[in-house]
Amino acid sequence: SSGSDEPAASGDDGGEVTTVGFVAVGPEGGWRTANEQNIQDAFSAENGFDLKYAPSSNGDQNSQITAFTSFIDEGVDAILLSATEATGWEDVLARAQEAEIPVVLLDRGIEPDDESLYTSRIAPDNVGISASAAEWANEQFPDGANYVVLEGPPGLSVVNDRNKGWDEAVADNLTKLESQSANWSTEEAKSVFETMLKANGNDIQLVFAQNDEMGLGAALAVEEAGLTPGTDVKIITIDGTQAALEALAAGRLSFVAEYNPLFGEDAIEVVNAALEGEDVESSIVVPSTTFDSPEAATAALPERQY
Amino acid sequence: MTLTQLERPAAPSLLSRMKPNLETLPTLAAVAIFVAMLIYGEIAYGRIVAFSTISNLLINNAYLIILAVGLTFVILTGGIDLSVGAVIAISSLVGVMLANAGWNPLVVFVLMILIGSLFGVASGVLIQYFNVQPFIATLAMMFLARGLASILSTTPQRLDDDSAIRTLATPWKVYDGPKIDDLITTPNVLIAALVVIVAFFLLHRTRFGRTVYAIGGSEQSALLMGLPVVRTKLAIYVISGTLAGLAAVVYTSKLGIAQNITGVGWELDAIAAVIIGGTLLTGGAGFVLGSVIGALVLGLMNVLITRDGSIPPEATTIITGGILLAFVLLQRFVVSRKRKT
Amino acid sequence: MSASGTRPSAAVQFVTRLFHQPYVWAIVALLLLLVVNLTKNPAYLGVSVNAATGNLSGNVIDILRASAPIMMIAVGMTLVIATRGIDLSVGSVMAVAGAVSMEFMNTTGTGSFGTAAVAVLLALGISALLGTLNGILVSIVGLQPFITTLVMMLAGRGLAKVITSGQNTSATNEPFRWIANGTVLGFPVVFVIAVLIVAILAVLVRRTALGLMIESIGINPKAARMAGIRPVGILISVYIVSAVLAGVAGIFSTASVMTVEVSKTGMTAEMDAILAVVIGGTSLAGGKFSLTGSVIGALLIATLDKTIVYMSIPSSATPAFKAVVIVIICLLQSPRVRSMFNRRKTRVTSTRKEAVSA
Amino acid sequence: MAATAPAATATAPIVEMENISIEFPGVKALQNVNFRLFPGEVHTLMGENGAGKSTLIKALTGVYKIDSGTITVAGGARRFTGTADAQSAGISTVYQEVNLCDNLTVGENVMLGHEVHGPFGINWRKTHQAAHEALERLGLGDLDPRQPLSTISLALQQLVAISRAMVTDSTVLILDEPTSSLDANEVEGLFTVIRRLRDQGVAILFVSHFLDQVYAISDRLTVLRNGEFVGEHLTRELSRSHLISLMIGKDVDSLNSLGSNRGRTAFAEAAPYYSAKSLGRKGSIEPVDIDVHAGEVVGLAGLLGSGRTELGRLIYGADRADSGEVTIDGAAAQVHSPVAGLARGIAFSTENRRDEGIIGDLTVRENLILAVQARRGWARPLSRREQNEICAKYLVELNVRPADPERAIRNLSGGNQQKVLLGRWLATNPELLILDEPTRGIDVGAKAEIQETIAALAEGGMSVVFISSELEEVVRLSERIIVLKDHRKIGEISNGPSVTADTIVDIIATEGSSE
Ligand SMILES: Nc1ncnc2c1ncn2[C@@H]1O[C@H](COP(=O)(O)OP(=O)(O)OP(=O)(O)O)[C@@H](O)[C@H]1O
Ligand SMILES: Nc1ncnc2c1ncn2[C@@H]1O[C@H](COP(=O)(O)OP(=O)(O)OP(=O)(O)O)[C@@H](O)[C@H]1O
Ligand SMILES: [Mg+2]
Ligand SMILES: [Mg+2]
Repeated sequence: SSGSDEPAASGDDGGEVTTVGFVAVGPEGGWRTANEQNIQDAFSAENGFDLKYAPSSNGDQNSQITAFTSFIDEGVDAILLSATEATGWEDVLARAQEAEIPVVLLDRGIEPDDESLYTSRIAPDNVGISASAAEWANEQFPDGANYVVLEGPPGLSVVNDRNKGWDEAVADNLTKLESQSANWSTEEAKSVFETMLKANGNDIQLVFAQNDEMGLGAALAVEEAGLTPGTDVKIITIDGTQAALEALAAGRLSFVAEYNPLFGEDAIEVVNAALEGEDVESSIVVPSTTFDSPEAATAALPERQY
Repeated sequence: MTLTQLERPAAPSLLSRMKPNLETLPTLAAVAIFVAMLIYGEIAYGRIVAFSTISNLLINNAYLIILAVGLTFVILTGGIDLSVGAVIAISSLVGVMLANAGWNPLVVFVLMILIGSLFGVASGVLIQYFNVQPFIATLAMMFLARGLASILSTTPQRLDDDSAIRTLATPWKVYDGPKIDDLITTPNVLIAALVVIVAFFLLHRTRFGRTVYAIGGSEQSALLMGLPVVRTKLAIYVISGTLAGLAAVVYTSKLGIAQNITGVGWELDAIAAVIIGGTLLTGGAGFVLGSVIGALVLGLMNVLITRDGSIPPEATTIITGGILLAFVLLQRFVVSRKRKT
Repeated sequence: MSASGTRPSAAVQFVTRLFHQPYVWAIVALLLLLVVNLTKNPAYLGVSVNAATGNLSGNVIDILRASAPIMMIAVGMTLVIATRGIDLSVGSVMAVAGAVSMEFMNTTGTGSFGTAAVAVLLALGISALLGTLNGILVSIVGLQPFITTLVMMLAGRGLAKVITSGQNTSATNEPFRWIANGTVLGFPVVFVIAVLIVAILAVLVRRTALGLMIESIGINPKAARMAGIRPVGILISVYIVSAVLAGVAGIFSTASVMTVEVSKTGMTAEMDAILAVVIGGTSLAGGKFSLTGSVIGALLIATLDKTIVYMSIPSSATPAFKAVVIVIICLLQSPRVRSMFNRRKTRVTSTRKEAVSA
Repeated sequence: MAATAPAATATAPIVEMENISIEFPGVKALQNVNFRLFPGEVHTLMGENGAGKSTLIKALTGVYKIDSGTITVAGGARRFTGTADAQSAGISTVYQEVNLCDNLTVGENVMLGHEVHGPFGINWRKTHQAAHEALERLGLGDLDPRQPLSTISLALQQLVAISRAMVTDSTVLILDEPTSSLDANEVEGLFTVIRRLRDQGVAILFVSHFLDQVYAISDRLTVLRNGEFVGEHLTRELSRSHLISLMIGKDVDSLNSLGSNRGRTAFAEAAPYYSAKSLGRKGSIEPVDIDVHAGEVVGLAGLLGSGRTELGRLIYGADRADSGEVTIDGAAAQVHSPVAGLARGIAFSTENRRDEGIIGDLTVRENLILAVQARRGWARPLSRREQNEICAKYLVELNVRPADPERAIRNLSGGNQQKVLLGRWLATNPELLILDEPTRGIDVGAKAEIQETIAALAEGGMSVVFISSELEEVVRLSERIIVLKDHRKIGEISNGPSVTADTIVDIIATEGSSE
């Protein structure tokens, strides 16, 4: 049924406003807020865009699919998809293709990764980032150590990715005592880790917290137990929000791996290119840095936007 | 001559029978508001009263309609079932894993539904034989189902591309409109429609259905009237569970994956749909067709919010809440106006 | 033997009285959970003074601290449930209260006691406002409590996000932090405050006629009205109390980490609260309620959560483990199972607990 | 126990209960009770409130499990598991309180479980037709089966419940106080049906506290006292006084002694304590003038659904009046809610004790003090001592059995619940007491006592509005009688020696034909 009539506002004529649907996750924490704000700021009216923002309801994939199909039905010019889950997107992406609407994946990829279904994917590399965290840990504890993992809710793609990167790279002489979910939450992480410390007689040298918030919670628990974070227990976190860098600068965290949320500009480029029919790289990895010392954190802090 | 001077109501004319009475009113209000939402959406955003939008509304909400139908039974008796969302997770996980392991799709289909029934039986037994309150019994089943699903797998399980279960989501073009504006339906939508019809028949045309309403009106009276209360209450939880299993089939076939985190919070969506449709949470009054409208209202509301697209992220839940509130307030207003006259 | 005969009988009497309380199985379950923990580490119940911080430290202390917010919402929920209602919005109100206080302390920036006090008042004030709204919608407008508080749950969560513009706001304020992390006489401040609040509430409800009126409304609203009880005032108050206590819980949980996590704080707290209430022996159908029972229920849930971590039960199995514990407690509480213990048949063949009235 | 065994009947009993015992915590509700029921007879269970009549019925139908004894139905030993089970064995039961579902229509209630099926499930037209027929048999042909049950009065609901029991062809029909809310005409209608069923060979078990009715309908009676079997007698062989003495356990002849303190016309001159001009409410009752003097009993008489209850509710403020001016004790008053009514010293005892009266899970004590407490407000709780005083006073005065204030009220027998409710209102020391069917379900002895109490209270200066379906009772107690019909006041008469129940019936009849 892909007829000849073009969508009302195809991107090629510069003067027109480009309507972009953004299937988003919605506010859930520091990183996400920064990321989605960045996208919204980038696709501004000044830049010639009309961005339609559709956050999910509590990260429910079905609400994202509803929003996605609604954008197709509405006939937007392009769709940005920040999926909560990697799988289950084939059908709707195929429909977008039928409707000739370019789709750009932000952050999360899809599985199976059928590159023909989308224009491009812009994202930092979850697996790589947690692997770099594991490598730092290997260096820090050449003689081995006991560690625990504070992970997100079991089953989420991010959690699986970050576990994968870590588990593949971490050295054998580091002993994983246990892995518990703290639901990405500082409060829960504090509560969980205080009990972990007690259960293991304080014999934990390293915490791998899969986001900043949980790492900060673990730090609080360490302090509460009368230990010193950084010396007694080293804490690794992922994301690199301002709060985490401040904690790193203060020595409460030991290693922060950035998961760079700022790729709105890249997204604009990709969308424009796609609308003009140019070729775009199917995968754009957003460079992310790691911070392994208070000094590095202090240096980065003044420019931190999130 | 008898002195008996009972109140003599006017002979019920056909007209008066058609007139909305107190019970149908909330449901009629829901229909009216749904239509109003459609019209508003069309005027404000366009492309709402379009084949594709309507088709997708049905396709995307088929599972919710099925869940809402199941919950209608439960809520009509004054109970509640919180486990349906989690039952979808476990049922679809098991289903996909078995299908991928080469089981006969028909067997898998039946098994997925039966898993739902099983949880329904468990809830029903807890409630009926051990006096556990429905809220708690089904909450426990929710934890159990979610937990078993997580134990089974925390990674998404993808249904093989050639799996027969996927055919349930095959789009059938009923009418080929311009570009993607087609009237589409899927076997899933038909399944949902069938469920609605059967449920309607069960509730309004069988003794079982009347017993459901009677229990909702007064369980003790129903018992003393000699109605099969125990059997019926067990049955409604089994129905709700079974329909959750069926919803799992529908949802899985549409998405092609199964995950332990699927369906978080869907029980609240389904309950909201039932309530919007005019069913009283205290039981005894309501209609299954209302619940269908309720599910569609929720779906349409999400579409409208998406179409608007300018809602600040923080405010989305406020707006969802606000619309829900406006909805029940309006309903309440209409009903109380009617009650006064 | 016969000489000491009178003394044990008093004790026996106490135990039999206890065994008639609906929450006795919650106590049993609580003890069982502690035993489970003891099997992992015989020193589980030990409490020691932490040399570094000078505070009492131990698993029991952790449990008491963790139970405080649950206790708050459970107790408020108890009163709402007693009136045949339900309050699904407590978790969101926690987030709102936390957001308001954190945002306030963050913007004023001073770490003074005064700031903390204002933050607390602000948090409780806005909670009371939300509670009033719930109460009005339920009692005057006549909406169903479930849907009313469901709306408030959605809107409240959004409100919390609006207040902090979607951020997880942190603040530094020592007096405020002390609420959640400090100790008095070795006991966690939160627990002491929680117990105090519960005690005050219990006195308010049981030493006045409020409790009786709340129960009457919950059991037979029509009859209560006919007997001259004003349902509106009582319903509104009950929702306000629930919301204010949720506000207190919100302060407790944000003060513990001095951060409000707008999409995490108080998430699914309503379920914990309802569970605690039911485990404590209050029926969701309304009517007779037990504040003590809910407190025990809250302790049980805190213990359960802690046990799961302490026993290193994998996260993926956590919900299933919880389910099993809930089912066991419910089964123990059920008349059918109890009568098997008591060897005394229940009279009524109908499975309903209440006898079929004449 | 020397029971006068009636002559052996030719046929075998259809129901035989032997040595039935049931014990509730703290109460031996039935002890070794024997009971038998023959086909083609009307058998009345007699006994004071709490004697165990309802319990025996529930024991038979399996609602309660029996501790010991045997039940034989149609020759075979049976232990029913509940109403449904009993029903399938041909035993239809109408329990004491109306047990219907008020979210459904009249017709649905009548036919629940017996709906007429067609090829597409229930055939509603035929079902309603069948319901109509069932209702017609009780003279309810005018009642629309499609009408919601909630819109008809309690008395009609009672009749609907009875119609329901007659839908199935049962061999045993049990009616527990079916006539408690009915007036004479309905009772007569019901009895016609009962006699017809009896003649068809149905065994009927009947409970009533009205001796007239018992003697009018029953062939045989079984008397219970305090849960014990006292005796089985042929009705015609037992005199009334003998029956009463069997029930109460001692000789009594002072029962019907309550004479006439009626016709004290001095009231007309004094200013009324309560006065309402054109008090009315759309759709419920047309504007009525009503005056009640201090110390006066004003009776409201009328047929079922004539609007007596409605008028009482308006006076109390349970329903909001939309017209009318009220003066209480000379001052204009707005009584728009029960709270306001109570504050003005008005008390209203409802006819619908289960739905609007008792708070089932609360204790007798809590139920008794509730109105007093509500008037004081929540902040000034009655001390335990004050509560106990109220309990002691009214439990004894009204002869509540068991007189245990800490028992849940829902476990009391129907009549005793009614007494507690009366106590609740008396305890508020009202200036104006509205009693809607206060003696509903109360046994003969207690009824006389209650009537005496009311008379004494009026003597002491209390104003009373007395509503009862039993015209004799109204005539006996009231100084003035307001007659209502079709939600209108059609007359007001001063009581006097010449006034009898027939006077009122005549008023209603003439007014009806004059229109
Ligand atoms: N479910 C119950 N639990 C405890 N006690 C009960 C229960 N049901 C009845 N009883 C007690 O059993 C006794 C007999 O009650 P029953 O209802 O049979 O009396 P009744 O003869 O029907 O009286 P009435 O004329 O007032 O209806 C009463 O003392 C009552 O308190
Ligand atoms: N709850 C109700 N809702 C709506 N209408 C009612 C309700 N109760 C009664 N009615 C209507 O009001 C009419 C008058 O009922 P009411 O109870 O006042 O009669 P009554 O004279 O007190 O007779 P009785 O109570 O003996 O039946 C009834 O026939 C019924 O149509
Ligand atoms: Mg009785
Ligand atoms: Mg009446």
